[in-house]
Amino acid sequence: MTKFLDGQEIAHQIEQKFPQAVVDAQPEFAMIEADKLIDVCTFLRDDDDLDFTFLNSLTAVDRLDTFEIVYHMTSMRLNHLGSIKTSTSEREKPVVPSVTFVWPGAHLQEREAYDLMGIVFDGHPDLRRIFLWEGFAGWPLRKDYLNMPGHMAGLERFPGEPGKKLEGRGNVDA
Amino acid sequence: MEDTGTVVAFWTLAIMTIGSALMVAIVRNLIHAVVFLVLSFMGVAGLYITLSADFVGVAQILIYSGAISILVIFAIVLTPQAGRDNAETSMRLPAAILAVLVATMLGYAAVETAWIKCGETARLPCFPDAEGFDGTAQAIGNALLDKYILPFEIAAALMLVAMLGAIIIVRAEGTEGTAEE
Amino acid sequence: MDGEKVIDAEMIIGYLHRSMEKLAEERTYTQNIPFTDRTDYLAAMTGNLAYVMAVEKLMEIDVPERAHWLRTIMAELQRFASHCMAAGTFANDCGTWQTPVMHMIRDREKILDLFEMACGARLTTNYMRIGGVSRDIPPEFLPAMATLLKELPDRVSEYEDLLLDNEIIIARSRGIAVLTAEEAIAYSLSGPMLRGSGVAWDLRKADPYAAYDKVEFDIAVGTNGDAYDRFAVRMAEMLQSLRILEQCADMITEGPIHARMSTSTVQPVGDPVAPLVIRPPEGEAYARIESPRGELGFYIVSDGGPAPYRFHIRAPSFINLTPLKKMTVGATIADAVVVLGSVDIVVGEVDR
Amino acid sequence: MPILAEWYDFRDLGNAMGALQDQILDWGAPDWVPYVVSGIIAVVGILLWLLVSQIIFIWIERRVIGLMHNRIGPNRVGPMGLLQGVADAIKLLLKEAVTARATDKILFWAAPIAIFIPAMVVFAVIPFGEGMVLSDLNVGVLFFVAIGSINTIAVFAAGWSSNNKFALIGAMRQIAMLISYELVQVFAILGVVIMVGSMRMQDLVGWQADNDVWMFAIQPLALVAFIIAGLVEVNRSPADTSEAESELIAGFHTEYSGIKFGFFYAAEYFATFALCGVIVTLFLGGWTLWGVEEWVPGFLIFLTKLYAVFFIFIWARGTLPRLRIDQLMTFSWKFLLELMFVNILVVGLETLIWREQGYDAATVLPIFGVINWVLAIGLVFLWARMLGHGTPRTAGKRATLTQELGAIYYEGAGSPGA
Repeated sequence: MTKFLDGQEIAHQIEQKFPQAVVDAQPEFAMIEADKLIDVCTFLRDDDDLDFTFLNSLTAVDRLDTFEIVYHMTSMRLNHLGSIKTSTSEREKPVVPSVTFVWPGAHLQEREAYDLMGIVFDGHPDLRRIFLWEGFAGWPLRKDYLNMPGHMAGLERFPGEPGKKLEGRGNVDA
Repeated sequence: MEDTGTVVAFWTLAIMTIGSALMVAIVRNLIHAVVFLVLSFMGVAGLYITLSADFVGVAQILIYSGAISILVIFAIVLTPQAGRDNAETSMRLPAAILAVLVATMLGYAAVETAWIKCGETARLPCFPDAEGFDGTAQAIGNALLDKYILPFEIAAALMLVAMLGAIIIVRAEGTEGTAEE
Repeated sequence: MDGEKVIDAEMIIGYLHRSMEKLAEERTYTQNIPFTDRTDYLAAMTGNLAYVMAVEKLMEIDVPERAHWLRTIMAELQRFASHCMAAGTFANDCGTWQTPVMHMIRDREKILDLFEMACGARLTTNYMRIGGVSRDIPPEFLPAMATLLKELPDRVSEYEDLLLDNEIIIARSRGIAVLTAEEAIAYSLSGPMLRGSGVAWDLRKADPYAAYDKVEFDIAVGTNGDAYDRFAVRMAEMLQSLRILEQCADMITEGPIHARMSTSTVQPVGDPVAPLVIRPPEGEAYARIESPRGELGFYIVSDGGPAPYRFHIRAPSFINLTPLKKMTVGATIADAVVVLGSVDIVVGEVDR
Repeated sequence: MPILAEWYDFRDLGNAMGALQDQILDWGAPDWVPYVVSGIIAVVGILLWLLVSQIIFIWIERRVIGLMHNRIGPNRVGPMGLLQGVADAIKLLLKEAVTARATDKILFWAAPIAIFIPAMVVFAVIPFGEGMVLSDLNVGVLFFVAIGSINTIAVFAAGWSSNNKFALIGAMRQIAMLISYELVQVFAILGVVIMVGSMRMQDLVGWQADNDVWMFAIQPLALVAFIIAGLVEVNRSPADTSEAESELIAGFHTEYSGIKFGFFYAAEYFATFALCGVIVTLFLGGWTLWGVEEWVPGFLIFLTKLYAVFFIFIWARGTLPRLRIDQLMTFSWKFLLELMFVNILVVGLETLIWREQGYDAATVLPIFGVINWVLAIGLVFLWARMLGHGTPRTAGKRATLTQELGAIYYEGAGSPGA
C-alpha cells in the first residue's frame, strides 16, 4: 500500500537541512518558501530515506489572492507519496523557480501551468504557450479570466465585438 | 537496310536525336536539359537498332539512359550553387560561330569520305540479314573473350580501382554517420 | 530534417484543447463524470474510475464490495481493449497494411459489446458514480465474458508469435528511442513506457485500488527500453488482464452496488442512494490509478461548494511525450513514426 | 509443334496472325503493311488484356486483403463489388487533376506519361504463346532490364517537379533502391541465361520444355533474388518505402490527382504484371506445362501462372510490415549481391562441365538441381548468421513477468532489484 507521507513529517525532515524554508506544515502538504524551492527539491530527490525520484504531477491553483503550485512526488523504492506546495502572491506577473533541472518530467507541466495560469517559471529552458496560440490574450484558468478588462474569452465571434463582461462563476468582485 | 520500314525509322530517330541534342543546349532549366539528354540517348539507341546491332542498342538504353543520366541528375541536384538554369554567358556569339564551324567540318568529312560498303573487303563481311537474323550478342561475346581479352581485363581492373576509390572517399566523409547495424 | 535524418522535432499540440479543467469548475461533481471519459476516449472506464476515486477520497466514502469487483472487471476489460488499439496501430506504423489492427479491432468489438451490455454505451461509458457504479451488470454479462475469456488468451499469444517474432518488426523497432531506467523515472514517464525501460512500477501493485489487492497477477517489464520492448510489455499486459478477469469472474460477490450516502435526497437509477448535489468538505485530494497509458491522476480542490474549486487531470499521454524530442532527434523519418507509435498517445488526453 | 497450323487453331493465336499476314500480302499490299497491321492488332490486344486484368485485379487484391483482415472487402459497386475497378477508373477520370502553382509544369505533366511508357513497352518482349510474342528480340531478357531502368528518370521527374519535400524524398528513395536492386536483378537473370545459353525468351521457354524441368528447380536462389528485386522495382509491399503512407503520404505521386494519379496507379499494376510475366517465363516454364500445351492453349497456361505469382505479391502485401530504406539497401548490398556472385560462379562451373564433357541433360540436371538447392539454403543461413541475424539482438523476446515492485530490470542497470 503506498504510504501517504503527511506534511508535518516532510516539513520536519526539511527543517533540519533548511531552517526557515518551511512556511507552514499541514497534514496534506508542506508549504515551502518560493526562493528555497530548488535546493529543497534537490534535497528531497537525493535524500535516501525520502528518495522522491519520481515527480507525479505539478499543478497550479489560483487561490484568488495567491497562486499555489502543488508538487506530488513518489519514491518507487520506498513506495510512499508526498506533496509540497509553494505560493506567490504576485497577481500581475507571478514568478516561481522552475524545477525542470531537478525533475525533467516537469518540463511540459510547467509550460502548461504558464499557458493556462500565467505563472512564469524562471530558469525553464523553453517557456512558451503549449496549448493556445501565441497571440492568445489572457490566462484562461485564472478565476477572474471571464471579465478581464477588454479581453474577450479567446475568439471574438465577429471582429470589433466590444469586450462584453460575461457573468460567470469566476467574476471576483460580484 | 533499304526496305521502307527502316528508312522511315532511321529518319525519325535521327531527327529526334538531333532535335533533343539541340534542346539540351537551348533550354533554360537544367533539369529539362537532362531530360532531353536522356531523350537523345534513346534516339541513339534506336539508331543502333536500325543498324540491327540489337545488343548494343539495348545495352545503350540500359547503361546510358538508365544509369548515366541518374549520375548527371545527382550531380546537378547535389551541387547547391547550380542556379538550375543555363546561365546567360557573354560568350554566346563566339560559341555559335565555333559550333557552325565544327558542324560544317563534320558534314564535309561525312559526305566526302568513301565509306567501305559491307562485303567489298574480306574484313567486313555483310551480315546476311535476309533469312533469320541470329543476333549479335553471340559475336560480341566471342570477340570480347577471345580476341580482345586483354583490354577486357584491363577495363575490369580499372573499374574495380575506381569503385574502391569512391568507397574510400565516401567512407572518409561519412564516418560518423555509419550507425552500426 | 536533413535528407532522411531528423535534426529537430517540435511538438505542436493544443488542437483538441477543450479546457476541461475550466469547464469542470462550473459543473457539480456528478455532472463532471462525463468529462472524464472524453479525455482518454480509448479508456473511458479508467478515466471515470480515477475521478470517482478522487472524490470518494475527498469525502471518505467506502465503496461496497460488489462495486469494487465491478470496477476492477471494467478497468481490466478497458485495458485489454485499449492495448488492442495500441498494439495494432504500432504494428501499423511499422508498415503492415492494417492486417493486425483489423484482427485486434475485431476482439475489441467483443469487449465493447460487453460494455454496451453493462452500461449502454460502447466508448464514452459514464458508468461509475461517486460511491459506486451506476448500474448492476445484467445476468448474461458474466457468461458472455466467460466465453470471451476462453477464446482470447490463445488469440493474444497468436498475435505475440506473429508480431513479436516477426523479423521485420524486430528490425524496425529494436534499438529505436532507447530510454534508460533512470531517464524514464526522471522524465516521470509511467505505464508501458516506464515498464518498457525496465522499471517494475505498476500502481495496481504499488497502491492497490478497487479489488486489485484480492487478485493475483504479474507486472510485465521490458529489458532494454526501446520501442520493441514497450510493444512487448503491452502484449504481455493483455494476457495479464485476461488472467485478472478470470479471477474476478469467479470471485465477484453479491451485494449493493452503491454506498449509502448521508444526505440522500434524489436517488439515481435502480436502488438510488446518492444525492444529486454532493458537497464534499473543504480540502484537496489526489487519487491516481494505472490507466492503459500510465498513471492517470485527478487532483481535486474543494471549497465546500457544489462544484470543484480546482480540477486537475494528471494525463499520462501528455507527460509521456516529454522525451519525444530526445527520442526522435538523430533517427530517420521512418523511425520517428515508430517512436510516436510506441509512446501510444491519445490526443484527447494530451490536450484535455 | 502445333498439330494443325490452320488459322482457326486457337491454341496459338500466332497462327491466326500469320494467316492474316499472308492474306494481306495476297491482296498485293507492300511488304511492310502486314507488319504494321499485325503490330497494331497485337498492341491493342495486349492493352485490352492489361486493362481488363487490371480492373479485375484491383477487385481481387482488395477482396483478398479484405479477407486477410477478416473483413469482406469491396462489395458495394456492381454484383459482389466486381465493378470496383471500373468505379475507381471512372472516379479517377472525373476527378480534377490539380497542378500546384509552384510545380515545374512541363516535367509535372510529362512524368506520368514517362512512367507509363516503360510499363507498356516491356510487354513487347514477353512470350504469351508459341507464336505469340510481339517482337522476338534475341536480347529479350536484357531488353526487360533496360526498360526497367528507364523509369528511374520518370520517378525522379515526378518527385522533383512536384516541388514537395516528401515527394522528393520518396523519389530519391525509389531511385536509390532501383539502382541497387537492378544489379541483383541482372545477376539473377545472368544465372539463368548462362545455363540456357541464349537471351531469347522463346529459347528460355523452349529449353525448359525440352528438358521437362522448370528453371526454379535448378536455380532457387536466382528465383528468390529475382522476386525480391522485382518487388523492390515495382515498389510493392515489404519494400514500398517510397510511398509509405505512415511516413511520406504517397511518395513521389503525392501531388498528383485525377487521371495523372490514375497513370501512376495503372503503371504500378502493369509493371507488376510484366514482372510476373518475366518470372513465369524465366523460372516457371512460360507457356509450357509438360506437354499439356498441345491441347490447352499456351497463353491460358501462361496467364494462370502469371496470376498465381501475382497472388503471392498480394499475399506479401497483406502480411509483411515495411522495411526501412537503409535496411533495404544493406539487404541488397551486403546480402543479396554476394549470394548472386556465388550463384553465378556455381552455375557457370556447372554449365562449363556440362558443355565440355557433353553429358546429356537428363542425368546432369537433377544433380545440378540438388547442388543448387543445398547451396542456396546453406548460403542463406550462413550469410544471415554472418550478418548478425541469429544473435539474441534480433531474436523475438517476450516481456519478463515479475512480482517485485520497484525492481529495475534494465540491461544497463546491473542486477534486478537495484
